Amino acid sequence: MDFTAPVLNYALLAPILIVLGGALLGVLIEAFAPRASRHNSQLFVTVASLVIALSALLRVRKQVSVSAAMGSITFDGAGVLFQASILVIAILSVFLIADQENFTALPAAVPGSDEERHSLQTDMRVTEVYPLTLFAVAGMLLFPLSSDLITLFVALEMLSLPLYLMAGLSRRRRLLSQEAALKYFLLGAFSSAFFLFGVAYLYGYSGSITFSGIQASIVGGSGNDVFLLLGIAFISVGLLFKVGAVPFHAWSPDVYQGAPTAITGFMAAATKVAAFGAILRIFYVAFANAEWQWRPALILISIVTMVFGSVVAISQRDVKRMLAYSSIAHAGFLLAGVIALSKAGLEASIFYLFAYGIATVGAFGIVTLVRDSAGEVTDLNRWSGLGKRSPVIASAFAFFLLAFAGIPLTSGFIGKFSIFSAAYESGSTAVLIAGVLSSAIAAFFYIRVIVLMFFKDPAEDGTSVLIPSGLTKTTIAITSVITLVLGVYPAPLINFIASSAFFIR
Amino acid sequence: MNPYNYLYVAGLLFTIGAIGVVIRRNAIVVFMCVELMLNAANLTLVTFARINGTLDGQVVAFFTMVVAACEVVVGLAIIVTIYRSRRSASVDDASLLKR
Amino acid sequence: MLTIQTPEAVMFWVLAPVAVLAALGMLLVKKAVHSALLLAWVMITLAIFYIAQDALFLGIVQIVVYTGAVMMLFLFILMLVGVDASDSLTETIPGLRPIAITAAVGFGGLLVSLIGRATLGHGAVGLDSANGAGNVQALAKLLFSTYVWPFEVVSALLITAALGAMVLAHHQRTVARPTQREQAIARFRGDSLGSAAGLPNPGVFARHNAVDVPALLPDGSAAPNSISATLKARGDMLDSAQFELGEVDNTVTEEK
Amino acid sequence: MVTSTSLVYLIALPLFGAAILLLAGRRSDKWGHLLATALSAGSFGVGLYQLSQMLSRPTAERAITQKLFSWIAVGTFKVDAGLLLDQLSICFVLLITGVGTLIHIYSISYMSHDENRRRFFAYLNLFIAAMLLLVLGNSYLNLYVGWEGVGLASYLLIGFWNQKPAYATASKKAFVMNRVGDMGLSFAIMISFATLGTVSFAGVQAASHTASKAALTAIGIMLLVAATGKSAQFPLQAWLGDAMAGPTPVSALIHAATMVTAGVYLIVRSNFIFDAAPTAQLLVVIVGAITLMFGALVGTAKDDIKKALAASTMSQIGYMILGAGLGPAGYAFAIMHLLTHGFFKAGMFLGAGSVMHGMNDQVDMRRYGALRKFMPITFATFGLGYLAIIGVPPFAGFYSKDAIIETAFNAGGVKGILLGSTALLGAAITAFYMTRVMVLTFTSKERWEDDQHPHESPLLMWIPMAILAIGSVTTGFLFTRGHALVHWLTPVVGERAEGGKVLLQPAVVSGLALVAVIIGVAIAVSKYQLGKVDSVAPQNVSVFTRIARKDLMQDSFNEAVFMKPGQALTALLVKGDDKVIDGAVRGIAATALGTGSTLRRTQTGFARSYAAFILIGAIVLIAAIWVVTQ
Repeated sequence: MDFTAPVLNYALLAPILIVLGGALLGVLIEAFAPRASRHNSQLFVTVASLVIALSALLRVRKQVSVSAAMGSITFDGAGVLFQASILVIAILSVFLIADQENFTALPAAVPGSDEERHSLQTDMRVTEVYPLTLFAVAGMLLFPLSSDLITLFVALEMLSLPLYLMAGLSRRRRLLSQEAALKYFLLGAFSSAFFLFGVAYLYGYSGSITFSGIQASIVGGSGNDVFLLLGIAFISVGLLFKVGAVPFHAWSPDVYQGAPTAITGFMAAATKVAAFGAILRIFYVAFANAEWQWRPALILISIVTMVFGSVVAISQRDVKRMLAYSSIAHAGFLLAGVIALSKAGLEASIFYLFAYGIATVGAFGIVTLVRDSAGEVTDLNRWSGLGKRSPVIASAFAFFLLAFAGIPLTSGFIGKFSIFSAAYESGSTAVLIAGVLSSAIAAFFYIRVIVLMFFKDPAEDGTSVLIPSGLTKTTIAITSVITLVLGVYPAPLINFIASSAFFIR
Repeated sequence: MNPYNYLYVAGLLFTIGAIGVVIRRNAIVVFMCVELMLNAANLTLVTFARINGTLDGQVVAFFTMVVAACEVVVGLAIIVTIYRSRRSASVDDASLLKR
Repeated sequence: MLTIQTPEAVMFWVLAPVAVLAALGMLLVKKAVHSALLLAWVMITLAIFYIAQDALFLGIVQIVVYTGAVMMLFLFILMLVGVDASDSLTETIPGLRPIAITAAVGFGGLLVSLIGRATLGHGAVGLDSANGAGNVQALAKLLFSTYVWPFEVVSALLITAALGAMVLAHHQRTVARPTQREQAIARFRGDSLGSAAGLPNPGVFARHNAVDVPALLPDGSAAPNSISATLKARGDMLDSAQFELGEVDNTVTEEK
Repeated sequence: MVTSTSLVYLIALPLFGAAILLLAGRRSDKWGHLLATALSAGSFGVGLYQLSQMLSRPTAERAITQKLFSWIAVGTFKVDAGLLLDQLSICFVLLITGVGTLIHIYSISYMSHDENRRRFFAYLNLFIAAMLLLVLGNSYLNLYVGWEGVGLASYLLIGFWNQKPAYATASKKAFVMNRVGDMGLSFAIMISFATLGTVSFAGVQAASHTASKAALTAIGIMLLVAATGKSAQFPLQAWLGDAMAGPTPVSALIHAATMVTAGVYLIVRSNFIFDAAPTAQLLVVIVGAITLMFGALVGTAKDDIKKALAASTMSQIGYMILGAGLGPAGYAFAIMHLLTHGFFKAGMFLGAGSVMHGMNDQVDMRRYGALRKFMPITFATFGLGYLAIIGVPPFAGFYSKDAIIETAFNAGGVKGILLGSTALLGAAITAFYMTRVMVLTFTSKERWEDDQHPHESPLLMWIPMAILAIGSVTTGFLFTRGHALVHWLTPVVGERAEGGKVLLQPAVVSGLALVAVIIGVAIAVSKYQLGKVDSVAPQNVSVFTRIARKDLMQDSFNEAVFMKPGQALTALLVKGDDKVIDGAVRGIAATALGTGSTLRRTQTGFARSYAAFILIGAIVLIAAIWVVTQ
């Protein structure tokens, strides 16, 4: 029996491997380093590995390969853009995660027990979140590059498992946090079972599990398309669950609310990039030729998602839940880019993902700062008058909200404009109309929060804004600047995206 | 006999697993139902491997088992944590987050 | 071209209904542990199906890993949570059960009818040629060449799982366990020398030698430590004052 | 086209001011208002310089552009952030910066007791910058940025005195209605991009010759929706009255002179679209005609001086929209009326502010009276504005409004007669309600309480009023000398068609208009100057009894013939305004909120029902894909 040794192109795999290496180093630090020094060394290792991975990625950004890992991943321009976005978002999120106030001191301690009290008093911290974050980042980096279904599945689990865990590590309201973890986990496992079932049918349809094999079968298939449609439907359930599209969205408000805010920001921003990266690749590469089959269903889901997210967000009273519904609406907007199925759609989606991700990290970064004596204050009523007490923080938050609403001179406007134009160009007038309508509805609740912060009298219950730590401040400042720059002068980024946004088969 | 019969069985098992997730309240049983769904997917994969005459399906099934094992570890850890906090493993009791 | 032999057909028609019934039973039994056992049975059936379908390796792995390890983990957790606990099967969320059953019937019906309509461009091929060099060898070849990247990445997943379990379950000590020396010091430098000679046994120096009556210390006071914690927790502790001698002060001092 | 590098300073100066004032915070409390005023004046200076440069160039080279940077480049779609200054935008630039600077000066004194005066000036500067961007953008997308920017600044300013919940509600209402208009604009931009492949003015103009009529009509209608939102036109007019909650200088600047006229600018700027899409153009005319009547009738019923002026603004913008809808014949007159209106209405609002200043912020005209004696300067400036708005020759409004009425009459056929008569009737009603305002405030008897001490406003407040009053007197005359403004704008809006059939000669129209004005004034004078006004005890001086009786008779006559139906109609319209439109806005908001709350209930918190969603979603997905596969 002949066996040829596999060849891996380590230069192209370097970003993923470096992040994984950082994670392993983190595990070793957990095992061997003295407790007092763990936090700083973990933070250093995490940021360093992310930065090195980013530079490794930029070094090979011009390369293109389908055989970087024996056909399991495809390294191309769009992949580089997804990976770069994820790494940038991850670095900014790690700065938020570094704030100790986010995480419980001892996850194993029962809430309210003496053990928990002791652990809080002795200033313990769960430094394991750093390697977990890195594992999740590695999974996210792999997800949009995967070009066979096994790798896609493994990457999906790899980015999900750490997030399930981290969702349960909140410092305050731990019961809610643990509940969020349970819900996220159970529903995530449920949806990944659907995903796997879809993998099985796609394999049955084409006899291959690579995207190119599936595409070849769609082009030259001789049987009927029943297994294909089952495969597409079930795989879509798994993927749409991750991005929070209606009706697979129900987990996201609960999990966004329950999870530690820094993790929520990371999850909301980076997972969206990774999952939409994978969705774009699989629909643009594997399923492109079956377009007329899946497109109507996806248009339906896109419209329902954007309208549902925008309408329900209006009646939310909790800022994290409101941002969750806003992220649902944004998932609907982003699906418009998938539906477009054109280069313009791909470019617009990538821009939108980056812009949205950055603004999301910034917005959640601000949520971590608004506190009272019992921890973060997420009740919107208690945010009233924030603009009077902390004008800078409130203005930054208002600015992010304007970006979400797609007001000109913010990144959100450019993103919305280009993505809806792409959808319209490809003939989806309904998506355009629904998109503009629901962004008009959405603007209503974003502005409502702004009015609340600036035009209402401060609530008199001691809600205050924490003086941000240096790292949080850095994140908020960088995200605000990027959001502004992308709104005022996005041309360089758009050109860069245009020059390298392509999928190879 | 037609090998498609295995697909029907897998489909039924998957459906049963899915309904189990919806109607059972014990988190552990819910999770077992998810495992049943994964097993149904595996049976489909193995059957298709035989129908298509390639082994890729079996490789996927193998990976699924590994991944499922990881998932079980994480999932049961989360369930035990919840149980220790609430003295209950019912998914309905964990419903403070809503609206 | 694949032809299925009669023995396999017989095996299928015997085991498949049983597997489906077992799966249904899993939904309907009250006790979680019974569900687990039924699931284990389904898994074993599937293992047999795998072997029958030329997936020898997977069949064995299914038994060893799935039935052997994963299901045991489930049972272990069930033991931890309380093996006797049985679920009530009455639905508490209004309207969910009819919706769930309708959805399930619709889902199953749709699935089965679609599978019935599906055609592939080719008949069932069979794995005789693919398994020519042996199932394990052929799988290994795929696993270590074509799919080596996901194979390597899965290791990260395993580490994640291990780390995750550690995070959620590992109790780091928040206060250092007192050493013997510290315990000894605490005993002798404490408020009283009452326990300097070690914990008193029940009944010593008492007019009553039942285990639920605290011993009296040399100074005549009651020694709550002499009572088993269980009895104390149950409240089955008598006040030794009712047996007091009179001239010595023997009021019970509650220890925290 | 000539390129320039200095256009950006027009916008940069006020934007810089806003940034400084907001970022420096309380540190700039002492000098912030001065800086803001200086920068606004500086921008006006740049505008004057540009005008002089423009005049020195031959007609064909008067329009200049400046490319700031390449803003969006998605595939073949390129939008530069670029500025365009042509004969049309320079009019706006000078109006915005000129009136804006005067209002800055006025506000220094008017807002001097407000502890947040610096913030107010920052918003004012922000508004000026956004408004300049709106009129200077060289594409619909750039215009949209300014459009949203003025919206934002306007909400900030309406809600500036946000202590009262009603004010916050007002800014919210303004927001919702404007949002509808904004959607129109964004639809127009996207349709234009999708069908014409460009969104720059020059590109759309070039493409409009070849594009399908349907697409142009769609774009035109969407632009009209945008204009109705921003310019408070029927049916999106309701927010303007409530927007009066803001400080009075804001009302003068934003809700009289500049922002609300953006809709007129948009339509005139898009003349090439409307000329090619007659259906859309007809809709413009209808909207204009309805609004001018509507606003005028509402104006007769308001006792709040600012709300009466707001209704009047609505009506006057109706005239402009009507003019703009009449095609090349009317564009220049619409702009002319816009400019003259900018002067006299801003002046009157400042006058109203001055009155409120002297009357302890009393806004009810029934509590005024005889203020002429106490506020001679305010009376004079307000009076000049009044003469201008009702169209007494030779004041500005006479020229500009008559031109529109005349063009309307000459639009041809039944349409022309209908439009002309509407405009004429509107002029009569305008004369009536403006006289009412004038009489109730200045000339009738005192009706205020004893603790009021009316007094004239300080120098810094009356100087801007005086300057605006001079403008109200002279501008109309200046613009019409040798058809100056018409010729000036011709390169932008196209040549007037000459030699059409003329229904009525200009002199006849002027005559009719004057008669209409005199009737309106007479009714108002008889009813309010000579008659009784509520909240005043009737003085039974015998000498006047006969006259009073006669008035009574006239009143009865008026009531029977004119006032009763008029009042009924007015009541209906006002009610419609409050209940229907308001109700619609509230209804939309409530529906959205209600739907949101209902859908929110699906979020039960039970993981199992979420799983049921996923299961049902999977079924729907399979079914949806299967249905199309069949």
